[in-house]
Amino acid sequence: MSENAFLTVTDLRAGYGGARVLHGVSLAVGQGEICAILGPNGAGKTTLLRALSGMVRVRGDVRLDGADLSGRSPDTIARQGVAHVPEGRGTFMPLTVEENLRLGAFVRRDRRSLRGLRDLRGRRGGSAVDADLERVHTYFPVLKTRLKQVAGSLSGGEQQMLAIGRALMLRPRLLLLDEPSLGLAPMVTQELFRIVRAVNEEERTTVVVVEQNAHLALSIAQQAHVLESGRIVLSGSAEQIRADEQVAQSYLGYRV
Amino acid sequence: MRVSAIGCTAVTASLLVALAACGGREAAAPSTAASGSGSGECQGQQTTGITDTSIKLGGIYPLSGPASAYGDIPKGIKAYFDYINAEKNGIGGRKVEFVVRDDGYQPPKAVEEARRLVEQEQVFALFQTLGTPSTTATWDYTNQQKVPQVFVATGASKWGSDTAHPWTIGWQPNYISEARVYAQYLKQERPDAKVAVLYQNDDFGKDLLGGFKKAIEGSKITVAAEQSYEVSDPSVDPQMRNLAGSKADVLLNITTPKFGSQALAADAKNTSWNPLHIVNNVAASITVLKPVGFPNVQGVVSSTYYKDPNDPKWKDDPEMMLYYAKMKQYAPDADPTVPYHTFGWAVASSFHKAMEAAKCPTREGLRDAMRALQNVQVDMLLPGVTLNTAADDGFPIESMQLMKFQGERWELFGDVIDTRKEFGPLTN
Amino acid sequence: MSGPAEVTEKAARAAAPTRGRSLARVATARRQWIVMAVLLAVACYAPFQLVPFRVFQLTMVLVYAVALLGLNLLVGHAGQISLGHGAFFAVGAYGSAIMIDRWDTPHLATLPVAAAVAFALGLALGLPAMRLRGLYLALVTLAIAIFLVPLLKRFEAVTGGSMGLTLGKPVPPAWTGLAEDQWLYFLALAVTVVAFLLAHGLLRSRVGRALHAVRDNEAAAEVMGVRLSFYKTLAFAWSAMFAGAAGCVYTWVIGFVSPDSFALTLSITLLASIVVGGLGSFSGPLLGGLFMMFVPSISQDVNDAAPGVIFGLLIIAVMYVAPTGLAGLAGRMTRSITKILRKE
Amino acid sequence: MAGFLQEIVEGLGAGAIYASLALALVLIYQFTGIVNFAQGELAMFSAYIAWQFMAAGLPFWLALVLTLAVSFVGGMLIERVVIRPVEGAPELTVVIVTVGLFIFVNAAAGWIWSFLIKDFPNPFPGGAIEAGGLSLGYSTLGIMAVVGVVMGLLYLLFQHTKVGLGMRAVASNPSSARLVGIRVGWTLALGWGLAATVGAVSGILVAPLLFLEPNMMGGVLIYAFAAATLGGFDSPVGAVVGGLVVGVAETLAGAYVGFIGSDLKVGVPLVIILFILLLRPQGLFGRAAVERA
Repeated sequence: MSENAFLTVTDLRAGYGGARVLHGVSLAVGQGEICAILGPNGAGKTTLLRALSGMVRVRGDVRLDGADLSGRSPDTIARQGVAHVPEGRGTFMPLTVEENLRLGAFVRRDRRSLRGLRDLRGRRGGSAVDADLERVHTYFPVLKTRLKQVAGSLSGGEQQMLAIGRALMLRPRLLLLDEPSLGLAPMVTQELFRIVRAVNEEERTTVVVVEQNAHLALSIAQQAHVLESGRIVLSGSAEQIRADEQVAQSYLGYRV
Repeated sequence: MRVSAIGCTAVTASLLVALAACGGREAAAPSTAASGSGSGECQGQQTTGITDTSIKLGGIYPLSGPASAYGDIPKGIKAYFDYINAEKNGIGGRKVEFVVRDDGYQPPKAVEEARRLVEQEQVFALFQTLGTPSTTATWDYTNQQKVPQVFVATGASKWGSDTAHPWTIGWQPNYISEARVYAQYLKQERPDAKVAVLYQNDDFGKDLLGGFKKAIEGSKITVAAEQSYEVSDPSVDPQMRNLAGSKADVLLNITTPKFGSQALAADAKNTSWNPLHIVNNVAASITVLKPVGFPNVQGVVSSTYYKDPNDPKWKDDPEMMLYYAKMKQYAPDADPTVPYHTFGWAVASSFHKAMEAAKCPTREGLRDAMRALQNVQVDMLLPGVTLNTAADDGFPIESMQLMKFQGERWELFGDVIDTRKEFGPLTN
Repeated sequence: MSGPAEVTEKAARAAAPTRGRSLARVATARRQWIVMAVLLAVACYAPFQLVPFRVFQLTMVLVYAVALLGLNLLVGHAGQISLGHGAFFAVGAYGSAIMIDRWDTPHLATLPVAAAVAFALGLALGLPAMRLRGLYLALVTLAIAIFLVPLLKRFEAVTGGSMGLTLGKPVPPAWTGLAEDQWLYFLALAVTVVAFLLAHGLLRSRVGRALHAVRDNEAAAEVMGVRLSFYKTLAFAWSAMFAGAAGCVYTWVIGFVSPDSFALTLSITLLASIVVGGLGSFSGPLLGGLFMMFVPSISQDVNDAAPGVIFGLLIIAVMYVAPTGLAGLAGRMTRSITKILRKE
Repeated sequence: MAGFLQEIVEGLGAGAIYASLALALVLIYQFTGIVNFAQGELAMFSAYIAWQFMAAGLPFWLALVLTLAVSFVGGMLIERVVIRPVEGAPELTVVIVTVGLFIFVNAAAGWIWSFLIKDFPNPFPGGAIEAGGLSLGYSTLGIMAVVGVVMGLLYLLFQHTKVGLGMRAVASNPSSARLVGIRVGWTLALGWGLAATVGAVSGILVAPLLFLEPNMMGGVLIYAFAAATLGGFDSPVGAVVGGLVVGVAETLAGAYVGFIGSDLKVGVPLVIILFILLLRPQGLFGRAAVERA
């Protein structure tokens, strides 16, 4: 863990209504790192991500590059460059693939003009957002062929790619991924993780990934935290966690 | 089902509160027991709600819901009573207190309010219930309780012709008589008229239409087409198109104000069909014609029995000047040009006269007086229109005068038609 | 919009300690019966203490409560929205009125027939209507409510057309020594008690459980083998039956029926009242009936120039204070009061 | 034959009126999943505001622009002040709040402006185009044109602007919309404002024909419901087509089917709704997956 981390979380508590889910979670992630959050079902992994993006009310301290994020609304946090790919992908089903992607850049201010007006004049290209569309296409070539298609008609793997692509459209400083492998074939999952790794390396995007498939997550992460019953029970580098066979058995439920 | 003890407790509690608030049944027993009685020849008669210095009346009107427009009537009544209370020492020294309740044009609500007024407010009489349904729902009760239900605001004929309800009486010319006036006019002007009828599908429309059909029996006048509409309809344009298809040469427009305007506008718009347009009294106000545009309603025929406050003809009429002055003074928020206010003023004046005519200041006295009115002059009625009733005649106003719209106002024409003399009494 | 928050909350509630629950339930059940008995005793005593006008008001509260009981069954327990409840109320009212008017049927004898007619009609309309969900069902029932008024006027020979029918009221038997208003009240009370017991029984049966399953999760209920359309149609018919019974008592009490008394306003007021009273709870219909009876008068006392302004505001205000209805509010208040009392 | 065609034309005229209100209904349903019972009354209130501006001496078009602006702000305020407190409550609670709003607005209009009808100027000339025995009123034509333009503007807004894209995102997936940084609360308020504006257009179109009074929109609302159901509650285009179909069907039934006549023609929307729903529950233009209620 680096001294002046990019993302610091201190004594984070969160829950729904009367039910407390997180009981004081602290962690730090350095700039450009990939951090994996592991743990059994119901440990609070998803809640942790939702707390980071402002979807649930929190107590405690969350700082991104020194800026206080705790208690902010999701849109404010998104404006700070935090992109959250929720569990279940959060696809805008009736909208087209392109519209889904452009929504990812909704809060960016560096776009030059309104997309629609350009479309009316029949011209396109030129703005930073369009450049980013191209960038997403290089990561996910399949999306390019489906731009005008309704997002609801995509396969599960394609929808996951769309969700990540949508997050990249924000040019995020912090990318939160919730169970990207859920319901996908192993081949597709591996491809996804490869791309996440590539994004992280090429764009120095900090990533926090929640994953059931610990093996896969640890293969791309630099550090990892194991969450159980709303508390961090183990932290360390990806190698350390992977090497600790006992940990692997008791918390991760698999043999290395 | 979740039987919630808590909820039950809440219900019980509210019931108990209601119980506690109301006092015992004996404390406020039905009106007859609690009422005092008159003296002298009025011995043994009911004096609930009346003292030597006061008289309490209750009225039920739709102040909410779709018929709220009529909620303006009690404003005119209140202004009249305020005026006579302040300047004329009330009715024979008795100051009038007028309690108005809202029934939203719903019969069950009208029953509730009638009972409230009679049993709780202990009014002397119900002075006006509005609408045929509300009045029908309450008149068994008022007659059972022997409470006068005076000058109800509906033109159904049963208030006058029914003999089982001596405590209830109407006021305005009944719809059937009005229909007879139009029929007679047509017999003279267009003896072989083909008539198209637009009517509101309720008691009012049916009564007028039925009366008209009966009145043209035996003449060469025929009803060529009839179309009804519901109060909930957005517009009567489709009905008007269907009527236009009949190519009738007379249109009888039996509507309430909004639909009256729509029908007049539709008639004006259709340049290929130009029937003689007769609009019934309910929708004959200047306020109905004005939105259609005066040039579009030239030559429209109607009939009336009271003075339209918008008609410049009455500008120097002393009754009209008094009305304007006192409305301004006692009901500054109400617009005196609204004919409902005028209606209220005239009916309040009628009550004034009827009460003055009562031999005994008792409910029985009022009951008898309201069926023994002889040529009683009332404020704001047309010259020549007076209140006349008898033991077998429960229709106070039975005279109307025809009028034709010319320029920017109604021009009365012909004589005041006393429908009773002219056509004989109504028989059911 | 039910977020995951709601789901988690439900889960948390479900996970609450279950020990001692059954014991507590027995105790609550006993307390409930005691409260009910007290309530009934008060209800029987009230007409001897109140002026006839108040007795009449309470009678109408009971009439509305029976109608709302039916609506509660449909909306609160089966999760289907009806904007046409007033139509079935009208069917019951007219059914009774026509029998009394044409064949001089004794008043009491019209009740089962009116209820049965409403039930049958509910079943017939429910068959197609219940293939629809939520909003669409609401719109179909809305159209039924609107259509009924001109329909009643059309069949003038039977219904008296737009003039309506005026009828005599039931005469109290001499042996009771009751006044007319008291007799009417006790008739309404009897119908109410029977209706509540019937509804109670219905909901505790297999059918009631099936309805709850339908409400909570239609898809899951179907998977579990609940014959969806059958139970939904049945719920619709029952709800119509209660409305019909209420309409019948209405005819006895008011002695006059006319088509415009059963306009759309009635249906909407009924729906608003049951939501205000509290959906899915036992006391909801009673509280809703009280609301329907008394709040318009209160509105008028506050502002007699425009009672609707106050009435509208009161509906909104109640929904703010008690989003789950007055029954829920009463429950919350009692709970917090007991909590405070226990702490001290 | 000409008579038949004429009835169709008249039906389209009536249908355009229903369509204009149905558009407003559909807008709110799209964003919030609730049916706004007060929509017609808000439209009526807007028409009164326009009337008030004109009574103060403003020319029609200026009054129109001001009214639309006031309605937009008013719609947003209603969402923020009246609807927001019950956000998250059961849907039916929200629907009942709109019923309360209905009663309130209706009574308030009567209180302020009385229940007597008001004279409302028609922005379109009075005559009619006569061609081949058919007569097409300028005002019918005008209404259809305005409804068409409103629909076109809505289409441009939704399909070709960032705000519109954001609104559609909120309609389809509110929590995901929140994650991409859209202010969902404000977008909902925007939806209400937009619906109120469209409703205001409807009210101003309707007022000269039906005559302005507080119960003006009550009858129209039912037909607008039918139109929206027919077209699919999530489709603005559907609402307009639905309105036209309902208008024509109702007019033809009233004119040609003897038994129905003018008194039972309110039954036509009922039959249409029933048939459409049984055959195609999502409406003509709706998507199957949108049954939210």
